[in-house]
Formats: sequence, C-alpha cells, structure tokens
Amino acid sequence: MTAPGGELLVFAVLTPVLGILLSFARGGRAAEAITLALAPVGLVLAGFVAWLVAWSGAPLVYEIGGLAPPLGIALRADGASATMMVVTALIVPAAAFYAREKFATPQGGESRSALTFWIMLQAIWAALNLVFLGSDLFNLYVALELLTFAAVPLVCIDGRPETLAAALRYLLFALFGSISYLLGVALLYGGYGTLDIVLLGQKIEGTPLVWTAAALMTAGLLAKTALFPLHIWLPPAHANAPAAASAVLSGLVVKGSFFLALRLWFYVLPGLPIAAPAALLGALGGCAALFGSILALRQARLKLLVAYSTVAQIGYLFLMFPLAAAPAGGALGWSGGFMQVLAHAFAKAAMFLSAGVLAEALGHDRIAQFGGAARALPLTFLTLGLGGLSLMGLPPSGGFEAKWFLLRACAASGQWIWAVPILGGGLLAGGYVFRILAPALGDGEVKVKASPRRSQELVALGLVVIALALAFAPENFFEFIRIGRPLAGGGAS
Amino acid sequence: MTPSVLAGLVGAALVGLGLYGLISNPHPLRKLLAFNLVGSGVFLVFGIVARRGAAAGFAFDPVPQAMVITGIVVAFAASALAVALILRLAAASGKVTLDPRAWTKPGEGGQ
Amino acid sequence: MSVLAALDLGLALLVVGVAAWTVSARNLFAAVVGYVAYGLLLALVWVRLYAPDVALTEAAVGGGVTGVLLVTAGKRLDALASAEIGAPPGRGLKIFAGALAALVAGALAWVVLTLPSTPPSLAPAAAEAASGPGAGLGNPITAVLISYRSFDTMLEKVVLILAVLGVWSVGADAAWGRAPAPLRKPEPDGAMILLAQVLAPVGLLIGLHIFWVGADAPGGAFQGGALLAAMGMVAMMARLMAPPRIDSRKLRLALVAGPAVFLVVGVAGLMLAGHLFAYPQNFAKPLILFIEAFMVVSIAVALPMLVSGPPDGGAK
Amino acid sequence: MDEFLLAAAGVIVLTVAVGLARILRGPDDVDRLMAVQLLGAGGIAALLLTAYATRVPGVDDVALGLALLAAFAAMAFLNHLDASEGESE
Amino acid sequence: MSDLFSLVAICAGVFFFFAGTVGLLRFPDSLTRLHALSKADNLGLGLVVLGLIPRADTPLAALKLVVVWALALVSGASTAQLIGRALRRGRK
Repeated sequence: MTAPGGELLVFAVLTPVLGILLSFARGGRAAEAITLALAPVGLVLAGFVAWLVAWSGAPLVYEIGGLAPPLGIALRADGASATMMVVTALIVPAAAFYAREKFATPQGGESRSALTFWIMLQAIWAALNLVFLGSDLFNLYVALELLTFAAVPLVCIDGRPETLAAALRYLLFALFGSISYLLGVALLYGGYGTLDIVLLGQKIEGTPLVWTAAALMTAGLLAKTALFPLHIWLPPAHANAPAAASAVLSGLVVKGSFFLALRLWFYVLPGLPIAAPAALLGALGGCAALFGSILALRQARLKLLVAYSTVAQIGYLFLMFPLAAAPAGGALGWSGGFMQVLAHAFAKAAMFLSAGVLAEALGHDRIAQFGGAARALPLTFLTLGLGGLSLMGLPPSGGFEAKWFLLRACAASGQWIWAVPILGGGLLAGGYVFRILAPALGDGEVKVKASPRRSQELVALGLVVIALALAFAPENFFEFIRIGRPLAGGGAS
Repeated sequence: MTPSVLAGLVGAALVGLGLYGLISNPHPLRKLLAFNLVGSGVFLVFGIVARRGAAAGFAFDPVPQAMVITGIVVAFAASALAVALILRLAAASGKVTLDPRAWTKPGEGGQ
Repeated sequence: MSVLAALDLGLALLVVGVAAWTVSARNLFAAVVGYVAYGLLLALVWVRLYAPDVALTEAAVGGGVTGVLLVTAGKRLDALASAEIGAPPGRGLKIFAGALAALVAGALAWVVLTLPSTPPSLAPAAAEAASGPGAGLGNPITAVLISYRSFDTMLEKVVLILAVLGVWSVGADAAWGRAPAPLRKPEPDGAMILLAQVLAPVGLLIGLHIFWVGADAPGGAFQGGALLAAMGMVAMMARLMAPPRIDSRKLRLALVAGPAVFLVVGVAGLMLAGHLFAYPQNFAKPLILFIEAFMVVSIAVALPMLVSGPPDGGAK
Repeated sequence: MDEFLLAAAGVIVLTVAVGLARILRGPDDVDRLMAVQLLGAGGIAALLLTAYATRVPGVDDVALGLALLAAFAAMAFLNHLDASEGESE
Repeated sequence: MSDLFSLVAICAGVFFFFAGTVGLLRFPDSLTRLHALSKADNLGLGLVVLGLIPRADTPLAALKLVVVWALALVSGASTAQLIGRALRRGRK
C-alpha cells in the first residue's frame, strides 16, 4: 500500500523532532539556529508532499515499519492534510523570524525563555504535522498530547502570575480533552479491534458504542478547540502569550484539534446519519460566532480583543459540520469551511504579530489610548485593517471567499438558519475592527516608546497579504482539498 | 459477571467520580487528583478490552495493554507539569485559584 | 458465587470506595494518602486482568511516583501557608457536575455491558507477526511498543522531554541552569539513610532484571525504567543523591538518549530493512534491546527530574 | 488448595480494607500513613496468593516491584513531617 | 505434607493481618497502633511467603518470594522506626 515518496510523511514529522532533540542536547544558541535552519527543510517537505498528492490525485500513504494497519501505524496525506502542512510551514517560520529579537539567546549562555520558545515552537510544528498526517486514532492521541505539552509552556513564558493561571487553566482543559478523546478511542477499539481511520470508516455502524465514543471524542476535541461554551480558557491564554506564540496558538494550534474533529465526523463516521449531531455542532458554532464577537466588542485591550475574535471565528469553522454533511451543497460547505480555516490562520497570525509590534512600540495595548497611532505606525495598522477585512468577510479576501461558499452551501441545502451567524458575525466583526481603527485614524498624539522593527511589520504584512490572496484561489485548489475525502455513504471523491 | 465486565463497571464509576471532582473541586491540586482518577478509569476500559481480546494463545490482546503503558507515562508527565504550574503560581501570587475573576483587573493593559 | 468472584467484587468495591474518598475528603493530605492506597489497589486489579506489565507500570508510575509528586507538592504548597483557594463550589455547580458525571458513567457502563459478544482482537495478528516484525520477542507487549507501534513510543519519549522542559520553564529566570530544590532539606535520620542504602542497590538490580527479562516475560523498558526512577528518588529523599544542575550536559544527553537512539535506528531501518522503523530480520532482537537500554536511561532520569521541579534559587 | 489460597487472599484484602477506616478517621496524617502501610503489606500478600492460585505469569515480578515501592510514599510523607516543623523550607 | 505446611503457615499469616488490623483500629494512640502494624506486615507477609515457598515452581521463583519478604521487612522496620521518632517529636 505504501506509495513511492511516502517516506516524506515520516520525515515531515521527524525533522522537527530531530530539531527538538538536538536543541535540547546542545542548549544555548543552538536552539534558535537549529529552528531557523530546519524551517526551510520543513517548507520543502510540505511543498513536496503537496505536489505528490496533487500529481497523483490520490492520498499518499506510508505504513511505518512496513507493517500494515490494523497492527501497524500508517501516515496518510490527503489534500486537506497537505494543505494544512503547507500553511503550518509558512506560519511557524514567520513567527520564528518575527521572534528572533525577543527570544535571542544571551552571549555565551542559555536563557530560560529563549530555550523554551525555540524548542516548543519546533514541537508545535512536529505535533501539527502528525495531527494532519496521522491515520491511527491512538497515534493522533500522542500528537494531541505533544501539542498540549508544547503549547502550555508558551502561554506562561513570561512568568507573570496571571499568565501562570491562564496556562494552568489551559492545561486542565486540554488534559480533560485528551482523556475524554482517549476514552472514545478505547471504546472504538473495543468495538472494532482497529484504530486505523480508513479501516474504521469501512466497518463503522450506528451502534450505541459508536455514538458514545463519538460524543466523548468530540467533547474532548471541542474543549481543546475552545468552542463555545468551552472557550473560557482561550482568551487569557492567547492574550497573555508573547505575540509570536499567540500567532501560532491562535492561527494553528486550535485548528489541530478542529482538524481531528473533521477527521472523526467526515472520515471515521461518513456512512452514518450525522445530521442531528452536525446541527448541534453548527448551533454551538453559531452561538460562538455571535457571542465571541459581542465579547470582543467589549474588550479594552487589543490582544484580548483579537483573542475573543478567535473564539468567534472558531464558531464559523463549526458551521462546516451541518453544511458539509448535507447531501446538497456539501462540497460547497467543505470548501467554504476549509477556506475559513486558511483565511483565519493567516489573518489572525498577522493580527497577533501586529498587536505585538504595537504593544512593543507604545508600551501598552489599551485601545482607548490609540489616538493617532496610525500615523506613527502606518504599516502595522494597515496590516490590522487588512486582517480585519478578512475577519469581516469583505472582498477581496479569503474570509469573503469562505463566507461566500458557506452562504452558497446554505442556499443549496436550504439551511438558511446558518446564514444568520455568518452575516451577523460579520457585522459584529465590522464593529470590533472599527473600534481598533477609529481611534488610531483619528486625532491625537501617541508617545512612541520604541520605533517598530520594520522586519517584524513586514512579516505580519506578508501573512495578511496571503490571507487576501486566498480570494484568488483557482477552482482546482478546491478540488485539491477534496482529494481523499470520503463522501457520505461511502466511496471517495 | 466476569472479572472483565466488573472491571469495566469499576472503570465507568471511576470516570464518573473523577469527572465530578474535576468540575466541582476548586483546588487545582484536587482537580489534578480527580484527573488522575478519570485517567485510571479510562485505562481500565482499555484493560477490559485487552482482556476480552484474549486469543491465539495470548491471555490478552497486547495492543491495548501497550497503549495503557504509554498512557500512564503521559498522564504522569501531565501531572508533573500541572504541579509545577500550581506551585509556581502559589509562590508568585499567594493564590492557587483558577477563578477568572481573581485575575482580571479592569482597565489593566500593556505587556 | 465462587471465592474468586467474591474476591473480585470486594476488590472492585474497595477501589471505588477509596476513589470516592479521595474525591470527597476535606483535607488535601488525606486525599493524597487515599490516592496512594488507590494506586496500590489498582495494581491488584490489573493483575486480575492478566496485565502484569500494566500492574508494574501502574504501581511504579501511577501509584508510586505520582504519589510522591503529589505529596511533595502538598508539602511545598503548605509551606506557602497563605495560599488562597478559590471559593467553594455552589450548589448549582455541584448538581451539574453530579448529573454530568452520572450521565457519562451510566453511558459508559451501558456500553461496557453491551460490548460485542465476539470481541475483536489484534492478538492473532500480533502472534502471527511475532516471528517477523515482532523479532521473536516472547513478550507481545514489548513487540507492540518497540516494533508494531514504535512511532507512538518514540514520540511519547519526546513528550517526556517536552514535559521536563515545561517544568523547568516555570522557574525563575535567574535560577536557570541551577539544580532543582532537593527532595529533602533537613538532615535525614539514620534509619532513612539505612533504608535508602538497602533499597536503592537492590532496586537497581530488580529494575535491571525487569528490563532484561522484558523481551520475553512481563517487564521491559518502561517498567524497569520506572523502578529505577523510583530508586533514584529514594536515594534523593535520603539525600544520598542531589538533583543535578539542569544545564549539565550529561543530564541533557541522558534525557535525549532514548528518543534519539530510537530515531536513528528507525531511520537506519530504511537502509537496513527497506522501511522506516523496520528492523532487519537477523539482528532485530539485539537492536530492540539496544534501543530499550537507552530508553531505560531516559525514563529513569526523566521521572525524578519531573518530580524535582524547576531549578531553584535566584529570585525571591 | 487453590480455593483456599483465594479465600486467604480474600480475607486479607477484607481485613486491611477494614483497616482503611483509619484513613477516614485519622486523626493524624501518621495514622493514615499506617493504614496505607498495612494495605501495602496486605496487598502484596493477596497478590502472591492470587497469583499462585490463578497462575498468572510474571506476577512475582509485580510483587517485587510493590515490595520495593512499599516504603516509597511513606518516605515522602515522613519528609513532609520533618519539614513541616522548624526547619526552614 | 507440603500442602499441610502451606495451610498452617498461611492461616497464621492471615491471623496476623487480622490482629494487626484490629490493633490499628482499636488501640488508643498512635504509638501502640504502630506496634500492632509492624507485627502485621512483618509476620503476616512473612508467614504467607513461607507458606507459598513449597509451591514455587523454580528456585528463582522461591528466591523472589524471599526477596519480597526481605524487602518488606526492611521497609517495615525502617518506616516504623521513622514514624515512631516522628511521633516522639510530636510531629504528626
């Protein structure tokens, strides 16, 4: 079953793992150098995997140790995973490049925050690649744990008590999520004797065991993805982390557990009638989109506002469940949901990096005191504004493209109810983006403590440009994302 | 009732007890204890799955048992990280509460 | 009811009772004591499930090392006497928690009772693979851990390294590079020193024995490593040994050794056996023991470091 | 004979379980600790008896492990007792 | 013959566990309870091990039984002494 080039999948995971081991053993400055040196390798690997998948039009599979599932473990790259790998390979190096000054290692020594940051950043990369490639539910549990152990220390890297409390709350939610997921895995093994996603997808039936397992796994993944009402850990955690870490956490890490929820419902359970649970997930997503936006409107600090906006944007992602599961317009829903994942990843990473530049330059991030800041930091506010454009869903942006697809899916499947959060959330997003920009574009004189670093501003701008450029994604890009996705009722498209 | 069914019921009870403690107990160290109870309940479910899978001359299916061994080590690592956070939090602030209200100071900004 | 069934039932009730006690006890310390007792009882349950490997791991890691971790945490938390705890839960939260817990436990019990009557199993597949990828290992669990699901095992070692770094990263900036606080500060009693002097060497032998027989009998790298870790902590608690500085090169190499050797051998498998993480037929068993030996080192070092906590000194 | 071994194991588990009431009653942490020590010894005895009656392989190694760990938690507790009085921590 | 030996030894072991528990529950103060406890875990486990030795399949298994008992003995004696000392200093 192993296809030529399948080794690349293992290497995509092993490369950052090797980086972690070397960085930890060597210590000191080596951690940064190794991270930056391996970043292009990771990008090339991701690009090559994507090319192989596109070229063959079929998923790329590698059976580790030459041992086929169910006894062995396989890695499997389909269109969706290859896309996510490329996104990760763009955003993680951008965050790394951005963070070079803040996490520079002192001459001839080793610092706590620098070593932690560089190693954990590589760990997030390794974990995400495994999340996207894993084809065995227990292997994916290990990936989720890697992700948790990498993300939590990043939240409290500056050591203030409120960051420690945020990290602890995050850890407890994440642990609850992992153990709940693992319980579902145990039940599925008890029912079918395999944890391979493809094999399970062929055998699965709508028994109480399967529904209980699905409910437990989904609950765990929702806690990790911070879907309303399990979102309370996210804003303090993402707002308190250093900007480069926030960008990765908000842009990528929450998408990891979301991706597994997609895997579970659309790859493991595709043959089952999932309309009712999908509608429930959609309803939670709709609530999150509205509720998160309203809370974002009320925040006094920019980073908290951006973090609450993540809560809202995660809500849109879950509209994918009812829309992509519908027999009519399912493909539109799938494309729209995926576009939302990509657009949000780039836009949110750019906005967090900009918020970091801003906080560094002004010495604070209180929105009320932004008066006239746009004149002092034009590039940063341009990035914030363009990112906001995508969050609102105005053209030309990936966010607009995503909402356009989702609305067309609503129309095609007759589920007009989901148009309410899509449009309402967009309006509210307009409100909170306006709240950032209005004072900054208005009168006033801000004191700039330190002039912003041009390189950091450009990194953020580059990411937001990608978020906008997604609007011009060609039709065959959406076909690529669908490679290897089982259709409801069996068969692959 | 076979031992494995009994152990499965014990596992279910442990998960329930732990979940209750995890939600209702405000002290983070007690939450951690409760999390470990949930964990061992989940491992017991793996255990009965393994025992039921006795076949081909094995008294158990080795795959779930191996997963439990991996899981126990990961759960311990998680406990250690949580303990480190709790102790540091208590030392730095004199508080070990997770109540978000204890940590938000209105109007507070900056990095 | 046969004698054995009565024994099982008694054990089951006991486990659940002690668990309920640890959840409900008022006093933090009493709850921790209950948890240690619980770990012991759980090891007995695992033996009844024909899982001596898991029983050993549970006794050493789940009960023993976790117990010491929690006791030490309670002690250090007590030392910060002023630590303010959050408000006690309201009635509404308790009812919600109770209802949710009952729902989950009930659903789980129902599913356990209705598991398929012909249980699926990978045991036949594992038996069939025993002479091939299983490399003639007599202990199928070792074969699963090091061969069939080697990728999981290697990454789980990486999780341990991240956990160690995560624990360290919680310390103060000024303390970076130093050693964690010793597990015991006051001068130990003669009896404790004697106990450690007897236990640690015997434990070392037993731990190595359990690792060594692990290829063919219950035991292996996890169980042996965990026992060695426990013995290291015994020596630390009697102050026969102090935690090393965290920037020590030897310490870092010991922690990395397990996953690094695993990774190198795994990649070499591509050349030697045609697949990543495959072992060449003829010398698979020595290779597996080679990997396991380094994993024992990593586990034996990582667990005590996780219990010891972040580097000490500097700030405050 | 196997039945006898199991019955003996059952009686031991039952007895030390009753002894666990000391965990509930306390009054001091030391009393709780003693109850756990008793449980440890009883647990090992019951484990050996069951193992010899049901012939589960590898249980003697589990018993060895438990015997090694019998004093483990107790040492940590006693450390706590020593540290909580007087000595600077 | 060996069955009879096992029977007697194990019964005696069970009795000591029983006695130890009664002591732990009924004795008035911690020091006397400690006394009862050390009887139970040393003699109780010792007698059970003694009763099982004739039933061991291999010499190695018998050796392991003896080591189990020896370890329990060392641990029990040392912790009893440590607990006693802690009690005498009024730390509990």
